[in-house]
Amino acid sequence: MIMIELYLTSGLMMMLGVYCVAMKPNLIKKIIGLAIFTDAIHLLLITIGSRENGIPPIITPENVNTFSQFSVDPVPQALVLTSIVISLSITALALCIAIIAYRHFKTLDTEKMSDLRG
Amino acid sequence: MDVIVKTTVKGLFPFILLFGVYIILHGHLTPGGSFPGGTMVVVGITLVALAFGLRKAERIIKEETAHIIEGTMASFLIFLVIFETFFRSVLTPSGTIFNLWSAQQVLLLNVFGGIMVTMALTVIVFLLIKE
Amino acid sequence: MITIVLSVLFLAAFLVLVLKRDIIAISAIIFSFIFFLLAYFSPDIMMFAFSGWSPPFGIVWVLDKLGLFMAIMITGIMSLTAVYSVKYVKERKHRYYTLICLLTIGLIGISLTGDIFNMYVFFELMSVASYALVAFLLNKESTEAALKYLITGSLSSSFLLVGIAMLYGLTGTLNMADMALKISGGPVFMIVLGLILGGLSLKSAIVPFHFWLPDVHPAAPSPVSALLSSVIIGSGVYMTIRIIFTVFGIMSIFWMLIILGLITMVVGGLMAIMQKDVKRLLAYSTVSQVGYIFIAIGMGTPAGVTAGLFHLFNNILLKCLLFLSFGIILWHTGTRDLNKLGGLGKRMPWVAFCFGIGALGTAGIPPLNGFASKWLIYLATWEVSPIITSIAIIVSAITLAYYLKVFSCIFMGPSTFKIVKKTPKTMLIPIIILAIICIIIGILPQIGMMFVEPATNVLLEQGQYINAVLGVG
Amino acid sequence: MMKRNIVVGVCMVMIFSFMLYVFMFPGFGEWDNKSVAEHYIQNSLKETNSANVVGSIVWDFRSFDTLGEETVLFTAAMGIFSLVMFGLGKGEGK
Repeated sequence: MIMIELYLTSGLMMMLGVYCVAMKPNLIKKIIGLAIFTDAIHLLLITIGSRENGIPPIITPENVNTFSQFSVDPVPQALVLTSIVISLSITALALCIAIIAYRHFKTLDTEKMSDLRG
Repeated sequence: MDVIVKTTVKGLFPFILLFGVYIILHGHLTPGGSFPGGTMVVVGITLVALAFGLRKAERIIKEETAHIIEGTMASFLIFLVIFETFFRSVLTPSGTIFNLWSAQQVLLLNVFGGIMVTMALTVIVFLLIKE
Repeated sequence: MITIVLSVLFLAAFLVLVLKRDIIAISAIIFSFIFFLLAYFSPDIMMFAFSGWSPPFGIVWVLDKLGLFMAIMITGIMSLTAVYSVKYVKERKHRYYTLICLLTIGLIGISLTGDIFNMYVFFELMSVASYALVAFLLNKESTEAALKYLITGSLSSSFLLVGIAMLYGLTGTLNMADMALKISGGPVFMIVLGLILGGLSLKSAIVPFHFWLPDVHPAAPSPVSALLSSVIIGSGVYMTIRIIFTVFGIMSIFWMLIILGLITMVVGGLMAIMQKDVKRLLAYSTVSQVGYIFIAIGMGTPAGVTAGLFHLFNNILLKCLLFLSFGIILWHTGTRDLNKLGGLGKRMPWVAFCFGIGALGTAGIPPLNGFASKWLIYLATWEVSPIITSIAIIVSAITLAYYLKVFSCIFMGPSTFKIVKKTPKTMLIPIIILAIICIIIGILPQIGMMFVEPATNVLLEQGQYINAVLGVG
Repeated sequence: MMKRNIVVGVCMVMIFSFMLYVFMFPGFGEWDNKSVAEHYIQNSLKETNSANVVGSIVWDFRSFDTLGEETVLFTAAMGIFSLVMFGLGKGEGK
């Protein structure tokens, strides 16, 4: 079943993302780790909706009648569209706050930040 | 930025814009709707902003007007989505299935969503550049 | 009907910025408060399917007694805080009010949807609005706290999304009632429930993930931290309860929840005693109150669930009262440190009175509402196992200890500050209203029970919820 | 430092082994329990008259999700707008 590899890769990406967020002191790396984690979930969502030799869920004049047997499940794709926008807005906000934090602390290292907070 | 970047951006910008608008308009026929199309348009604008500096990009869309357009477009989108049962009876799907004017509901919402995404992303990009 | 409220709320959020008027946001929130109050007293469960699609295919909002109960609490607290922050926030007021209005939309969305993914979208909307609000003051402390809150918050909501993706994989639908039919309660669903609760426990400040709350509270502006600890934690707790009872329909005694609740209660109480900073102390007391709620809910018996919901109701009121009244003290003196403050009682009698009500209420002193709910919790836990009740009583003694310490430090003793400004009216009225409500519910707990009783049987009769939603479909 | 990565590593491996168990569950992604998706595929063309089924779900069947998502994007723009304008020290940009 092709999907086992995809589930494994999405699991590995999730582990990578959480490791990166938990262990890396640098702030930008944490934000990148978050982005990796959310992309892993998008991969997971798409593999849930996948199907053997399925075709993309666009009805074109040719495949109108054979569409319903082969089409991939469209619902997770709609969920992924929404969650991509949400992860974009979180990353944009995180970067903006990181810029302001850098202006205050002159460093992006979260350990130093918490002792500098004073 | 040096000359090479400027000329390439000058050459590329209209095509990027055209392609983005195409994706938004054909949201209900081809894959990709308001969000991918909107991001493409914004990529074009950021290219101009980076290559020619913010003042040139501001000539295309000033940041305050981007805000105003986004506010009004969002309020319009709200009405369309929340009162959609009413709109559905008004916009009877007349066109044939696969040409441009076929899906009134999805097409209208797609276009307004695309405009709103472009305005929101221009605001975010301009603010981050100004930062 | 609800379309009008929703469009008014959404429009207010967008128009406040365009038209540069704050009154739009405040009036929109108060209008929705009145609407939800009226909607609460209509007999049956109102349902609204968006754009006309019947439940399993379109999104549906279910206005049952529990959801409306939360919506009334949320809009009430938001309108009081919006009035409070008219004077508190001096610069960039329009952006502050747009964010407050968007936060209200997120919270109402969470409490009323009948669709899991829609709940995730509004949960995310609430979190993004609160990240921006926490970082609003832009000083050194608040940016660092906002970053910490943002990273842990978005990590936890991603775990929630993993849980929802798996639920879709297993059941094929996204509608909560439809899903409740298909969930068979096998071991697989326990794992999915564990994941979802792991994601949600951060937002409802359960022990292993409560560390962000004490850092965020001192850094956020007072009205925001009042909202944060009362309504946002309340909606996190509401989501956990809704998912456990309505979607998974687990009625048995939920030992894992009770153990977590116990640890949260004890840790919150102990940490609160050592604090020097008043807001950190209040944050830890919120953590321990959430522990109380989860013990009661974990009982699974009708008495336990009623006690838990009643305590949630009181906790939201009392925490908001405490933070807002301390906000005034902070507004005057500017310091949060306990040993610097002192002797403000004579100068600010009203604030001292309200802070006292809040402090004694959370500690559970008889005439106030905190006592009513804690007494119910003791009764509920007594049937199951007396050990839990004894621990609960000890922790509420500890709460009384550190609240008396705080009260005496701030209000009695030598007066170190001379108060220059007079407390503005708009900041005093919300606290007095909250204090009066707490006293009324304390003296006549039946009023509170009148709200909480129907909410619990919404939770307990899962079947009634399902055929209300799908019966129409 | 060492203790921390062991703890994080162990709990990560544990969580994701549970996840794999859920993925391997027999009826996980199968087509038979996807009645809602089946309905969308069958008559999305008839009801919404749009060829792109995903587009019709996003904008017509579940359009309130997309409205919520646009609001999230708007909040992000508002959040950045409220944080940056002050950051530049240009004072209160009204």
